[in-house]
Amino acid sequence: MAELAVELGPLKLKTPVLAASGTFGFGEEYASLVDLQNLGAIMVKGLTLEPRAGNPPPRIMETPAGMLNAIGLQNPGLAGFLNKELPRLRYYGVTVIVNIAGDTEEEYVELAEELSKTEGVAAVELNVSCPNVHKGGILFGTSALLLENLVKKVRHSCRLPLIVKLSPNVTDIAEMAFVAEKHGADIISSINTLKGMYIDVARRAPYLGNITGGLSGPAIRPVALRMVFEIYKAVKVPVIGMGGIADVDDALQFFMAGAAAVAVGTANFVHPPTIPSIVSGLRSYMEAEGLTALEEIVGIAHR
Amino acid sequence: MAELAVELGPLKLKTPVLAASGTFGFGEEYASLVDLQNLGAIMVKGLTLEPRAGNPPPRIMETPAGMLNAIGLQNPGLAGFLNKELPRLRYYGVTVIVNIAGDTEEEYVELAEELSKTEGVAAVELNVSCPNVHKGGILFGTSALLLENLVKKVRHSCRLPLIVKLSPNVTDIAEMAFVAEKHGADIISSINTLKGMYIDVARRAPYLGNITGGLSGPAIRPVALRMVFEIYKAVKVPVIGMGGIADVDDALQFFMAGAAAVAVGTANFVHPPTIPSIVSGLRSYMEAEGLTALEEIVGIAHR
Amino acid sequence: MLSVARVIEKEELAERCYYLLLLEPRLARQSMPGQFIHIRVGESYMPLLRRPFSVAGASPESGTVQVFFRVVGGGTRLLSALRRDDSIDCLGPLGNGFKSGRVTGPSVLVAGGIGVAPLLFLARCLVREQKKVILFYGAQSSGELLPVKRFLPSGVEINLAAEDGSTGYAGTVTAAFSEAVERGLRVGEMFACGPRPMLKEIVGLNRQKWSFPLQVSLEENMACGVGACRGCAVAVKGSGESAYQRVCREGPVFDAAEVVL
Amino acid sequence: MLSVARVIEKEELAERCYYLLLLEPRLARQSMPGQFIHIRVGESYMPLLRRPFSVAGASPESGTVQVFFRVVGGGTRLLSALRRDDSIDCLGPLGNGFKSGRVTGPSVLVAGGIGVAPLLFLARCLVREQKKVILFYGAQSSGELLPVKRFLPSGVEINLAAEDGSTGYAGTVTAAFSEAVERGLRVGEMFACGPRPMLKEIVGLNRQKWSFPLQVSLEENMACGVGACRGCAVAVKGSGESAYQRVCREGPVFDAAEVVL
Ligand SMILES: Cc1cc2nc3c(=O)[nH]c(=O)nc-3n(C[C@H](O)[C@H](O)[C@H](O)COP(=O)(O)OP(=O)(O)OC[C@H]3O[C@@H](n4cnc5c(N)ncnc54)[C@H](O)[C@@H]3O)c2cc1C
Ligand SMILES: Cc1cc2nc3c(=O)[nH]c(=O)nc-3n(C[C@H](O)[C@H](O)[C@H](O)COP(=O)(O)OP(=O)(O)OC[C@H]3O[C@@H](n4cnc5c(N)ncnc54)[C@H](O)[C@@H]3O)c2cc1C
Ligand SMILES: Cc1cc2nc3c(=O)[nH]c(=O)nc-3n(C[C@H](O)[C@H](O)[C@H](O)COP(=O)(O)O)c2cc1C
Ligand SMILES: Cc1cc2nc3c(=O)[nH]c(=O)nc-3n(C[C@H](O)[C@H](O)[C@H](O)COP(=O)(O)O)c2cc1C
Ligand code: FES
Ligand code: FES
Repeated sequence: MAELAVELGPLKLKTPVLAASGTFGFGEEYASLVDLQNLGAIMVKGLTLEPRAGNPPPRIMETPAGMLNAIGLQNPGLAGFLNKELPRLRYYGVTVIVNIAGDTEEEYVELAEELSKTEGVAAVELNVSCPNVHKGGILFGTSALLLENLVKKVRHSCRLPLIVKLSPNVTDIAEMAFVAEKHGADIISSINTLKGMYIDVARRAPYLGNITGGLSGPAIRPVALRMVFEIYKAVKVPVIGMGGIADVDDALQFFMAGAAAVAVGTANFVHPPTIPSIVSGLRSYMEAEGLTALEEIVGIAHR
Repeated sequence: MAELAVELGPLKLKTPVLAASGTFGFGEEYASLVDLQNLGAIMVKGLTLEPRAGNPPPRIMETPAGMLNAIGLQNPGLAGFLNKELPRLRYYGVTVIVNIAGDTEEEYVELAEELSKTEGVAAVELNVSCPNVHKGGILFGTSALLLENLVKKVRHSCRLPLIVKLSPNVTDIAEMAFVAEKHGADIISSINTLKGMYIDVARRAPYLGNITGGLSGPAIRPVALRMVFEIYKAVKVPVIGMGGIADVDDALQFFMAGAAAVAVGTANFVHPPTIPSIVSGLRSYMEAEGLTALEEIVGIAHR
Repeated sequence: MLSVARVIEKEELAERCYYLLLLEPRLARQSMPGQFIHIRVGESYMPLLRRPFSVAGASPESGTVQVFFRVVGGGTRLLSALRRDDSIDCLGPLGNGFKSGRVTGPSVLVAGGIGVAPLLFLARCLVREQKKVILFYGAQSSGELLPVKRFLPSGVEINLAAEDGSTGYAGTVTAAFSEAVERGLRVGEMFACGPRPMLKEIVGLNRQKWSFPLQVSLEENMACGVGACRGCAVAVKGSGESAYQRVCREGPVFDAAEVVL
Repeated sequence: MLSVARVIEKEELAERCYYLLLLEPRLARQSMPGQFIHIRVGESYMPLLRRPFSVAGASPESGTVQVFFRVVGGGTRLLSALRRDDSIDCLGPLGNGFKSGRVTGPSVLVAGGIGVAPLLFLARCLVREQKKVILFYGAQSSGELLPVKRFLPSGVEINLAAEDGSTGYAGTVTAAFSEAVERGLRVGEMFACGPRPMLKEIVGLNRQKWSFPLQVSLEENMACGVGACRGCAVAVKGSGESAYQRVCREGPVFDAAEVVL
């Protein structure tokens, strides 16, 4: 049978198909629906030091072949995660990657430090699509300088494999990937959601409680794919590609663009067994094409 | 009957619904299908000084609720336009806005100068999503500095109303709008296409002849709307909003976000009478809501 | 929890309101009143997300579940185009249903519009538990009212209301119910489902005046339907992470005392 | 040019190959062989763009047009789900058709796969002009071959080819035709339609060996279908702006001497 395990630098995964942060909860919600053994890892919902309530509703709106979300990092906080969610996740035996977020560099650092001391966390994923409160709310991920400082500091305090998850709302994502790699990222995740909005014409007002939200789903796939393609040219560390992946053909596009693994987000909502079906599709593809490792096609579209 | 004529600074339009550049050819192609009297203006296909062949095929690929195009500015060049296309456009009696593109600032300047001498051109739209060959191919529209220099120079030589059409592939589109306004733009057009790609899994290679292409259509509407919303906050000049508009509800969202007029692109391909149907939908809306001018709802979602 | 159901019957029973009878034995066995199923209305990504619909009835014997829906947008329009024998992809049953307690007075159900759907299922179960069931059911006009009698056991008392006065009580269903209470209606427990403004009004009145045990079934836009995305938040009396609960998971039925509408 | 056609007949005639008979009198009157119609296969934005299909026959008398299509992706899958009496939104007829000249030898039509569609229409017109028509028609296997006889007047000579040898000539249609030429087939004019590699081969052979008057019908992804977007470029012998022509406007039929495949 085709070998699907992959090594992303220091991170070993059973399969190259992960559940994207924020779309698979803490595993429990889908445990009865999806065979978690197929998941390369669960990237859990963005975690902050303190619990967060999240944004006022409505938080979700459907758009053509996509959706906007403005959840606003509703999460139980570090202590809640360690006490309640992590033990359950470990029980399922699934690889856990913790997506972390903060208002300040210090918060990220503290989270990374604490998680580094914890059993059962395989890697930390820096969600840099958060406003830096000390810099007038500019997102960490939209300024090369803020990103550099953040990655440097977190790297210093993080003993786990460090994934930096880039924001697509930038002029030059390859530059951001380069900065992240240079200052210590082991892996790049790309992409987070595109900033968008929807206006309720009847109410003559923004629809989402948070005014703007993040666009995800098949609609953004062409943009996400192009960004993975550009990042692959700019860095040597492995890339986890995501953005609109819903079937094995989509996943193969990302591998060929340069992703060493892929993550599925919105498609989980549409069709919960998306990840297992991509995993089995990859197996069939590898057999049909005579591949012994997926690596053989990673980045092949660049040749 | 509701008054639909609008004034965008120095530019007067019969209706606030325009045909976006590159999607309506030079008018002739749709003349037998669409009553051109409904069009606020035709923004013709990007014009360069010399004729251009465009990119190798395939140039088009469909994506979820969107399409990628990599036409590559196939156009007859200034002389061809003036001799062949413009007379025909004038015959149709439709307002003509000329979308101009170049490899260097000088080319833009020369185009703007020549067009300023021409009868029958209502405005010039600067397509800044073109690589500056003198700056290693960075797009004019993705660097505030390149944009500033370009707008300044073109403004100097352009006696027509000057529209600057922004690229969405930037970190801060409001900043770009601000720069454009500051250096002489009378009007902002937003947005051009998002950069994307598609990989042909069977061939293991990029599908489009040009490798990457521009994503347009309903898929990008939430992003386009958010950008118009942000630009409206940043500038005083009127904004022509576009990106995925396909019906009157979509158009109203853009007006409420701050667009003083809207343009329809991809939807023309799907349903050629889209513009007339939006125009009549706007009329009905204004009557139903008791509006005397569309202005009353422009930007209303900001309140 | 994921299954393919077959359309056995589809009928337009009121203005833009449809009845669907689906064959899916597991759903029929497992569904409880107040729970919902999350339906994928088409195979393409437009519409992308599933659409939630209350189970309006479930018969373990025939293996069928009932759904009533109103066409309000693209997704429900596609559903209305279903034909007999078509298959649809259903996730469910999801969420927590109504909890009927040991009460002395009658069980009163207050339904606005298509919100009647889960209450029909509930009514049947309450009748089976030998409870006295009174339904207040209102809509804009008589044309929008489903012929609920057909779907209810004979014991249920039905009070209709139409805002335009075209049938029954002339006014909102909330007004119809309030008047009945004022005229001395006994209420043991109360269940309400309908548009948010209606629920807000009823919950408000109940807080101020009646203090009946009241459960409401809420709606909120949903992505996952299973609790994973935190998209379907409803504000509750709480703080920190628990300032919001999930309609799909902790709900859709909530104790009226707990939610902030 | 925009009209709503009604589905009169739909039939699966070969593996994944369907026949559609559409009622639309204007289209039936105006269509010429080689022209195409641009069909909106669904009302949502997925698929977003129209899909181009050759007119395979048009009867001004009955007001109907024929289309043959092969299911290759999402758009054609939706088309295959059409039912009798469904309506579809058609733009057309578009493009420039075949031009048959005054020739002495027979008119030879070479079709690969579903590319036979426009040639069926052409064959009927040529027969009406009293020309001798010979069709070479090939596919991967016999199961993929449409029963073309049913759609052709009796005078047409039909030569089938199947690459897997399951019927007629065992090999590609190009090989079948080449052999026939070698064996002395007279060719007055020639028309070809099929997959790009097949056309490339035929155009190449014709340039090197035969120099028959040859027209080819090309396919390219399309957005507008009317010449506005410049999306459907095919390289031609020319330079500057005219290095490319539009399949939808200057084509889909091109003189083989002019295109660069
Ligand atoms: C628990 C629950 C039970 C429901 N039961 C029923 C029922 O039995 N019968 C019925 O007719 N309707 C019911 N609804 C509402 C139903 O889900 C919406 O009417 C439907 O999703 C609208 O889809 P659309 O594509 O037609 O509308 P659109 O407005 O085009 O939908 C756009 C988006 O908004 C969401 N949306 C729109 N209206 C609602 C709403 N009221 N609630 C939640 N999401 C919404 C859609 O799911 C979609 O994601 C229920 C909703 C919930 C949450
Ligand atoms: C002038 C012309 C005439 C044609 N006549 C016929 C016909 O009579 N019968 C028939 O079966 N097919 C015909 N085709 C091909 C037909 O248009 C495609 O098979 C169809 O568009 C595929 O759509 P899809 O959604 O099923 O495939 P997908 O592959 O999912 O389509 C993706 C995109 O690629 C485009 N595309 C894919 N294949 C082709 C193709 N071969 N040519 C053009 N665009 C393509 C689609 O239009 C769409 O935009 C013709 C094409 C052209 C240009
Ligand atoms: C409802 C929702 C919540 C999300 N929450 C997070 C989050 O907490 N942290 C994060 O880094 N990304 C978050 N994302 C982004 C996804 O992980 C993913 O990067 C993005 O949705 C693109 O992938 P997709 O198109 O497959 O969904 C969220 C996305 C969605 C739809
Ligand atoms: C086929 C095609 C060609 C285009 N050509 C141009 C162009 O020449 N110049 C330009 O400024 N924008 C061009 N655009 C961008 C559109 O004018 C418009 O900004 C964009 O498509 C977003 O609008 P839409 O989603 O309504 O199509 C083109 C778009 C398409 C789809
Ligand atoms: S819909 Fe995802 S948590 Fe409720
Ligand atoms: S498809 Fe638009 S020019 Fe041919």
